[in-house]
Amino acid sequence: MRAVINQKLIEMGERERLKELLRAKLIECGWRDQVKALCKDVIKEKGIENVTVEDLVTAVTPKGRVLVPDSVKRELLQRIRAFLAQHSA
Amino acid sequence: MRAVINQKLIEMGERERLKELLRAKLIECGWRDQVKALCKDVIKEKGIENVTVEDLVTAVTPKGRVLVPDSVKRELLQRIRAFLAQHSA
Amino acid sequence: EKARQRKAFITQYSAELFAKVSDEVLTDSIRATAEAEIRLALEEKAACFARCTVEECDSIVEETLAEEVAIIAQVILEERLRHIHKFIK
Repeated sequence: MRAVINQKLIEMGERERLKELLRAKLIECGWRDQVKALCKDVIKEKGIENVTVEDLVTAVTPKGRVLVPDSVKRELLQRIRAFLAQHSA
Repeated sequence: MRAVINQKLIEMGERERLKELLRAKLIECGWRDQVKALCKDVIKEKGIENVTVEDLVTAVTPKGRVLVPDSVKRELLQRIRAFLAQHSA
Repeated sequence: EKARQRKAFITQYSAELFAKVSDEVLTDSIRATAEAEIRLALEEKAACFARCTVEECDSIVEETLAEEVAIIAQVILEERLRHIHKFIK
């Protein structure tokens, strides 16, 4: 079922739209600014000469994950379910 | 005579007891689990969205009847005979 | 003669009664099992749908976060490096 859901979302362009929606929500809720601040902290702590993009991604991703508000995830999940319910015929 | 015995069967609760006995024996001998498995097979084969209760009943009933063990049938018949012998004098 | 008739009656009527009682119990049991199995299959399907949509949602979130964090890290790092170069010049 998971593969069918994935396929349907991709085929109808909904997966991309959901990612766009999520990006917008992440900006709106201040997530982006928080992640920027986390990146700056890491650079400050390690020194710019000792940090690569990869290092930053590795250091910041777990914290970034936690910072996504539950309400945003819930909204996304609701939209996925509504879309599938609408297109399940 | 038939009407009198029938009346006795109902009044004395024997008819209900006979049904209860059969139900209990069907569970005890694994018949119910076999019917469950048959239902699951049909649902799996056709897909839950394509099966109604009526479809299942129609598909499973002939097999279900065959699956009742002779020993269970014999026991029920013996009990009926004993009751009739006792009350048909 | 009377005893023979009585015996014949018991044999015939017990067979009829056996058929009736069996038929009622089997019909009811098969229908009840079919209804329960359909209900169970529908519940399982609903649970599977719920689980799969959550997994798909998590995967969309994870994918978007990875892309976003990578972009933010890249931008911040470049910004910082530009600052330093400007400062050195």
